[in-house]
Amino acid sequence: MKLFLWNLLLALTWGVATGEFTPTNLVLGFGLGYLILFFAGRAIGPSPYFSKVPQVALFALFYLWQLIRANLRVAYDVMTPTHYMRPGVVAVPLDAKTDAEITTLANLITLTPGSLSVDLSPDRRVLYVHMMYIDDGDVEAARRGIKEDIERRVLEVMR
Amino acid sequence: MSSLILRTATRFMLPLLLLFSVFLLFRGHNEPGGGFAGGLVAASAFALYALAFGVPSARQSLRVDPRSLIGTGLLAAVGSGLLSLVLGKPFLAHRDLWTIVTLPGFGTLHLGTPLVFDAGVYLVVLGVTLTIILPLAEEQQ
Amino acid sequence: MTIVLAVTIGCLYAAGTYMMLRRSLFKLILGLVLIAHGANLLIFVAGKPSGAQPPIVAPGASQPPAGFADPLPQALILTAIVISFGVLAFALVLFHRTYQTVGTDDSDDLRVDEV
Amino acid sequence: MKDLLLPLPLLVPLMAAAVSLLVPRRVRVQRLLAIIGTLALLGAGAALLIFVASSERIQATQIGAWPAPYGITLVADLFSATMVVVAGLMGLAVAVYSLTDIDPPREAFGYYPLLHILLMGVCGAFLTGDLFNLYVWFEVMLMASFVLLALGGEKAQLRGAIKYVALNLVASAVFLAAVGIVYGVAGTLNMADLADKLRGQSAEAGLVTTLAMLFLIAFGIKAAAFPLFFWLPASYHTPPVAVSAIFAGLLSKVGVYALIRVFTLLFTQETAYTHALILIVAGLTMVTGVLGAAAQHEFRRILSFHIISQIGYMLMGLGLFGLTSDPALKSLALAGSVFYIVHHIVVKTNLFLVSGVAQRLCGSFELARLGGLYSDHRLLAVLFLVPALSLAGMPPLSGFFAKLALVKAGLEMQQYAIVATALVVGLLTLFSMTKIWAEAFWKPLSSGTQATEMQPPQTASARTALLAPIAALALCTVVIGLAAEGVFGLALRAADQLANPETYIRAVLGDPS
Amino acid sequence: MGLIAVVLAGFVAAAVAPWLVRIARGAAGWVLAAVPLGLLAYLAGQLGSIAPHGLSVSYPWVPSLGVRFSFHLDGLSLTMAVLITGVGALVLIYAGGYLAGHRQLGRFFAFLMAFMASMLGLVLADNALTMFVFWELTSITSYLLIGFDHERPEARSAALQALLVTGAGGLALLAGLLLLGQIGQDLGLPAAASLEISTLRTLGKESVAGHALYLPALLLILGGALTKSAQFPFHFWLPSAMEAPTPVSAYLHSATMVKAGVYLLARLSPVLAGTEAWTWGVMAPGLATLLIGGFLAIQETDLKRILAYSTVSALGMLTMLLGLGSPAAVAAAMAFLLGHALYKGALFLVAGAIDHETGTRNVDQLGGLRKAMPWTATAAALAACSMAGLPPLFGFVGKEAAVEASLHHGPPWLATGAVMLGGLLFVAIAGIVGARPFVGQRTELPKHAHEAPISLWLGSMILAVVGLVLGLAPGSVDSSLLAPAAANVLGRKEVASLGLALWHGWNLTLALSALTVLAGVSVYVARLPLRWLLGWGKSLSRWGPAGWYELGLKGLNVVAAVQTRLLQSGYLRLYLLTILVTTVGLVGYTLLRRVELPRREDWFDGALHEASLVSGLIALAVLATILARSRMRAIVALGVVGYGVALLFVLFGAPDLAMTQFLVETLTVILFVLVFYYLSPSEPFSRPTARLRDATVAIAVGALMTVLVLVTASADWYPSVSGYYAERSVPDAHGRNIVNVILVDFRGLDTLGEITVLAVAAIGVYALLHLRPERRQPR
Amino acid sequence: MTEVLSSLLLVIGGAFMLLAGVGIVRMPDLFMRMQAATKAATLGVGCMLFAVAVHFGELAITARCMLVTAFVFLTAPLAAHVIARAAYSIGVPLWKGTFCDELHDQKDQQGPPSPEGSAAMSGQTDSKETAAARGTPSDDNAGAA
Amino acid sequence: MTPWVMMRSAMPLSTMTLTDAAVTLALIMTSVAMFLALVRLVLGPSLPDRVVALDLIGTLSVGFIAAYDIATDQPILLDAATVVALVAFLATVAFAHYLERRARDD
Ligand code: NA
Ligand code: NA
Repeated sequence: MKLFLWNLLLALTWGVATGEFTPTNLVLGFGLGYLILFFAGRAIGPSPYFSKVPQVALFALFYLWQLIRANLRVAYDVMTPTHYMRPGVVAVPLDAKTDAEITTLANLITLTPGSLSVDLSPDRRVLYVHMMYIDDGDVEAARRGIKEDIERRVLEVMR
Repeated sequence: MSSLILRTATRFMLPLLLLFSVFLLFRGHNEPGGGFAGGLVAASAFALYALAFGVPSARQSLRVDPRSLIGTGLLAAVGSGLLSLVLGKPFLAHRDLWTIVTLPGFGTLHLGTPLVFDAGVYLVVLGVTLTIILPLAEEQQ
Repeated sequence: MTIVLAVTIGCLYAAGTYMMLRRSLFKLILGLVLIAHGANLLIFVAGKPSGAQPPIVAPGASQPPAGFADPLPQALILTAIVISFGVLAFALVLFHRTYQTVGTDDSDDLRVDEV
Repeated sequence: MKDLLLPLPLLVPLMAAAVSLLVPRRVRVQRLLAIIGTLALLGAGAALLIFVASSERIQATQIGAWPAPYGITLVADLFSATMVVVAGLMGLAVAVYSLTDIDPPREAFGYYPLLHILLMGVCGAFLTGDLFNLYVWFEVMLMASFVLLALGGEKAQLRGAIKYVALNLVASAVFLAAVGIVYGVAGTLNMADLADKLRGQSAEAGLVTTLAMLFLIAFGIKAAAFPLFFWLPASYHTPPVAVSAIFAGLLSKVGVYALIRVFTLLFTQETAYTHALILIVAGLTMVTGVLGAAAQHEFRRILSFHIISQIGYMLMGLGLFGLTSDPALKSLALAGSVFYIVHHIVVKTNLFLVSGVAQRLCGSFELARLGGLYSDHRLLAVLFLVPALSLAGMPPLSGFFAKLALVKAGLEMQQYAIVATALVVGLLTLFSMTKIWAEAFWKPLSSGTQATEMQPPQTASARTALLAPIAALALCTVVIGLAAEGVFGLALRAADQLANPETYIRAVLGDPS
Repeated sequence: MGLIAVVLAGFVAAAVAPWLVRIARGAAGWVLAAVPLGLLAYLAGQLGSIAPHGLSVSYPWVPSLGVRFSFHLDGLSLTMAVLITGVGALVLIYAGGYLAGHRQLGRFFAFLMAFMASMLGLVLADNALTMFVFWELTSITSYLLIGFDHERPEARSAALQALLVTGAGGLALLAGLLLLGQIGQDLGLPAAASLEISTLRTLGKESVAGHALYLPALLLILGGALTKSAQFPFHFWLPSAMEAPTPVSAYLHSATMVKAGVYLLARLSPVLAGTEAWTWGVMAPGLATLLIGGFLAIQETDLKRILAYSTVSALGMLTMLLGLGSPAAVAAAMAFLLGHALYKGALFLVAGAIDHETGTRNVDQLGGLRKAMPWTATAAALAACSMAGLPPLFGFVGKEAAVEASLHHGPPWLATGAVMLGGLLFVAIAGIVGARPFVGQRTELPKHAHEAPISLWLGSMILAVVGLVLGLAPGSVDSSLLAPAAANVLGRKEVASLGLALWHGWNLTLALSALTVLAGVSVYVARLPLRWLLGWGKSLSRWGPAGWYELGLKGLNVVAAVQTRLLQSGYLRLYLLTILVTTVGLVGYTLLRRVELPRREDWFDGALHEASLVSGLIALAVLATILARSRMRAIVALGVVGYGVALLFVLFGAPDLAMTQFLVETLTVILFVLVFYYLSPSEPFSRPTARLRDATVAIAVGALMTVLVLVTASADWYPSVSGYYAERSVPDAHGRNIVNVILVDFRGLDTLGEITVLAVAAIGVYALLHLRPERRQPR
Repeated sequence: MTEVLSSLLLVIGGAFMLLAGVGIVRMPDLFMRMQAATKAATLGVGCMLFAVAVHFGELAITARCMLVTAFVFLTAPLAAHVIARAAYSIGVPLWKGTFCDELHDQKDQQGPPSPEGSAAMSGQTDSKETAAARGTPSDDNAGAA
Repeated sequence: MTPWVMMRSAMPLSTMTLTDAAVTLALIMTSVAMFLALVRLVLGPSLPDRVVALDLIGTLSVGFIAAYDIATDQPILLDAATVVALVAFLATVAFAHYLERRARDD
């Protein structure tokens, strides 16, 4: 089942790539995807596949907003002579469990300016994030910010 | 590298890159791409896998010895040219070895020996790059 | 315009030459790479590049739009790039093995057999 | 017919190599393929030569059926067809020799496919009628030679290979740049088309000559001409003998071939400058090479330096060609070069093969540690003496007639300096050969020699595999000498074709009508 | 046809000789002697038929080069051929005994037979180049025979010396012969015939002498002749060649091969002689050799070396006579040639027999052997008398003729004096060699002397007796053999008797002859004080030609070593530097010599392109690469260079190229990183001066390439072939991406070659990484 | 309208690019340089690709732009993460103003080999000490000289 | 639309379209960013700094190509950008791999 979903995704990607969403092209993409999955089969571990389209859309909008907002903040900092940063490496305990969840979360964290996933604890329970703006030195607030703003929403979408 | 994040992403990237590589191969005759670019992308995919998971896993996921890809690719490339030689034309004369297949709902497909040739190139490039990179990475690990 | 490209090519050749003349084998290889870039660009410029129109025929058309770039130098360079990639890979590993076996990065230490 | 015969010398080794690559662990199959492949290559070459010689014209095939100058043309004139035959012969001889000489690990790691691909590159360079394609074949040949040189990974091999690789890559870079510029100014890569177009550029002869210099450098390095030869003595004594032998026979000669090709076909605008320069280079190459050999005391190094020296003779014919307007003398000079190349390939390959047997019997290549071969190995002594004396130009062996043609042409053109050089260098060559003879053959084996270093062939078949190719090549040397008219007549006809580019141009581009 | 059989028979015999030795063992010499004897018989049968034109055969060999397999038998060649076969037969028999039981006897006979055949070929050949072929073959066989005792270093170096000296002369000869052919062509001979000696002789001497190439040709040919015949200053190789077994010395180095030079002069004198240059060029070295050889001979104590120097001296006599060139001189030369071959061959064989039986060749140790070795002694006595020029032996006839000739030609006091001086030295030498070992008291010897077996004395005896017989009846060889030979030398159609006779009556010649003998005897008597007196000469000879040879050889080695150390220094960077400097020099010079640099508007149109930005990026990245102080830094910077180049490709409409360049660059970086993982840090190696030098060269290279690009960009002679691709790509090749269509179709062969390169690179990398010496089992 | 939108996006994208460039030069330590550079550039690329999509207004090209954007958004954080992780592991120093380093503290507690030169300091609040503790000033020769 | 930056900037403002101006500005800004990245690449001080600079130049290239696409109306050039976007990060991964090995081995 999982593989089937994967295969479908690959077919769609093929469609996007070729820019032709004709049925034949999608079937071709599906076939190619099948072949590739056959050859790469062992590489792909367990991987959930969700189609929560509305959730995803909402999250995307939220994320975009985060992205722009954070970027502007950094921009201001970069362009102005004084550094306003209060950086630090913060340990964020994770609720995310699966590989996909953790990875998605980490990447999304990284993608927003001002935060950067540096490492994951060996037991996969803590994500260490480098943050540029720990306002007022409140580490806990920063930690909470990540958990509330991003992790919760990500898990909502993914679970 | 032991980063779970990289590994998980790599699991996703591998098929994506491979698909993209095949895409490059097939459209190469009409749009930018082709056997070289395709083969290099495919090789990059496995190189990434080898960096993330180690060479043995990469070899496992490849399933075939990259060296045999080289031989196969060479034979495919030569073979595509031999056909015309057998038909009494000069070597590598692709120009009359085309069929235009019309598929309902898709349009027309131009199929010819150059595709076989380019696929041979793809295989050789893939095989070669991996034959080079995997042992080197192995040496480091 | 040509002068800019010509000087760039000259830079690549000069830097490549200088690196090749170092005793360090690593720098020698670096020099070869730079010179390969220089040679590729030289072919490119010798083909008199003009515009940005790629030599690709639009679907349905039978010839590329006017002002298309000369495809032949591109094909030649593509071949040359791939060849130099193969050569470079081999040279790198050869260097690697030499370093492991002879234990040096200094080309002056390779004299032993000749003198 | 020509559409089949011309690509065959490329396809045969390529197929043999590809199939060998598919069975990496089945060394016996690879061995069999090595013999069959090289034999087939020889056959293909012979068929091509017969075809070209009997058809009385230059043959060309348009690969891909695209008309010249748009596609790639393979061209076989008598010169290139002859070279293909010789390459096939050397391939066969070395393949047989390799059965004993190459150790199982090297065999298992791709020795035979590499040999095939080397031959393919060599034949491609001989047959192609396209300048960039020539670059590609050079690279094929070069890459195969890189790997063959380093295969085995011994210290000396690696040291030699580094120098070999670095210096040859410089040549490739120069070549590539030159090709790019040629395309930039003439808009074509087809050599016949180029010949046609460059001839019409008398106003731009200066630039054409500048290009000629780039090619002179690029091919001069490949040909190991003075002062560009360093890669050769730095490396040829390091790989297994079979590899040295095929290198010695073929590689630098491809450079000479390319020089002859472009300096007869493309760059004949300012021969008083270009070919005079070639003649000077020829003389200096002869002298430095032979002096280099005189300074050596190792079998293969002596032979390596002699390659350089002999390259000078081959270039001498080319230089002389450009300095006369008499068509008969032009042909004589070029025929001298062609004949010299054929002779040299056979002889030099053979000498290297002999050096390998000597090393097996005495455990060393050092003259000081060799000895006693004359007393105990009569056949080997004869088999050394024939090519050695031939190399020194002793009559009635092949080398004598090669030198005779060049000396004759030089004298008739009143180029006395180069003739004197050629003759004196001949004497010094004799000196070197007798040095080897006296040390390795006449001198008794020194008592300190370790028996453990010797690796005499153990079985009769192993011995045959070593000696049969040597004997066959020695026989060739004798036959080429005694029946020199056959080969020299061929060389003269080949030279006529070279000296008249019009026939080449017409064969490729078709008649102007 | 018969002539060709004569030449080839020896080679066939040479090929079977080793097997014959295995079968016939001790009798092999006798059996093999049948070959030259048979040939002798054949030749004797031709005695009558050679006059006036001789016999000729001619087949094409390498006609394109003017080489014909053509032979000509006339008086001169017949004389030589008779000597070669006759002496050859005797020497073969002798060698069978002398080297009985030697394990390399088979090879010896093979070489000897091959030599004989070559020598026959030399004297019979009519085509100059064919003659040269055999000329060189005699040098090679001589080399192999001198070095027969190959385990001794002296033998090896003597063989080399002989080969190098005669080989050098041979090369000069080749050039000379070719020039002669050219003269012939210039004088109207057809190209095919211009190298046939018989044809060349039909040219008028005057026209040849008037040709601009006459002098060079003459000098070059002399170079060949004088070295081969051991004329001063090339004489030194001959005494050294005495390292050869005695049969070889007797045959090659006295009777036949050393006469090849004289033969050549004789053969070509109808073409070349008669000029001042000839007279002095031939006579002067002959005269010097005659005297120097004689003086050196009486200083020696080794029998063979004495004989060798006396041979040198005799060859000088022959050369001098040919240089004089008068009919009388030529006649004397012919007589002397034959006489010398007979007595000197005999004396050598005697010397060998003595050595064989007593174990020494030192004349000071020898004495009183006449009883122990009567046959040998008899032969020696006869031969010595002949050498001393005593009647009634043939040597006397020869000497008389020589004295006679010297009186009537040239500056009389010089030639006559030389002949007399030479003659008296011959007498003394004859005494030392032919008489001294046999007379007087028996001495203590390394071996107890017995008479040698018949094979060892038969040869000398026959030669000596023939000398006696011919001395008694000189007319028998005069008309049949020597007169035709002399006619050939003089280039005359009609054969006139030489007038050889034992008795010419009481005349000046006889008086002078007698005087010579008397003086010679006194020299013999006073030989020991003389040897002592002349001792300084020996120390002087170190500075003589032999010393020059040694010095030359040493000099060659030094020059070679220095040159090689300079050029092939082992430093890769110097190799690269040399190549790059050559490139810049050659290409730059040629460029500036003739090419007009493009005008400014051709390369700068006033506008700037996006490419300028990218170019700047590349240039800076390049700078960062070369200035990087660590490897990883350089690799990163190199990556930027690659990306920059790819961007340039994008800017000029090359997406395929850019794509591939990006990919390759990325993979290259990965490769670099993987490979340089292990590398430990290294210090900068070069000194500042070296860096400055290299930077200069590098800037020159860069400047050259820049100028080349500018020149190229402004030169646009013809439209590119690419128009065709644009036109045909879609309709014929079914592809819209023209670059890809070129790669897989229009120029698919390039791509095939290219993937082959890649495949090979992969094999190479794989093998380098997996196949390591330490992991390999010994084979 | 299309022209205005695409131009606007282009300029915004370019501005973000420039921001990335300034950021990578101006920021005081590696981690903040990455923060400034990678993300701004990613967003900038997104904007510019959006501009391309708007400019051409064709489905195929829009799809292509989406694809490229997706690729960039997929790979950029990965690259940032791996290099940050590696940099941290070789002890690239944090800025002296760095407020806390909980990863370092955690490593100290667990006791795996800490980067060389790091004293067993756990000054959670003293940023100067954190920087000092983490740090050998590491040129890239933390790998190769 | 002409690709010449300077030609465009030399154009009278009246003939310059909005897109021209935007493209010129974007290209210049991206180029400046590249130079700045190069500055970081040269300055370091640590290898990761340089690698990040390389990575940034890769990303900037994608933007550069996108802007150039608009400037020249050549969407096809975007294909090159696709490849950069997809594989350029591999170089960074390789360096990271190297650094981690190094850290572990030391
Ligand atoms: Na972030
Ligand atoms: Na920031």
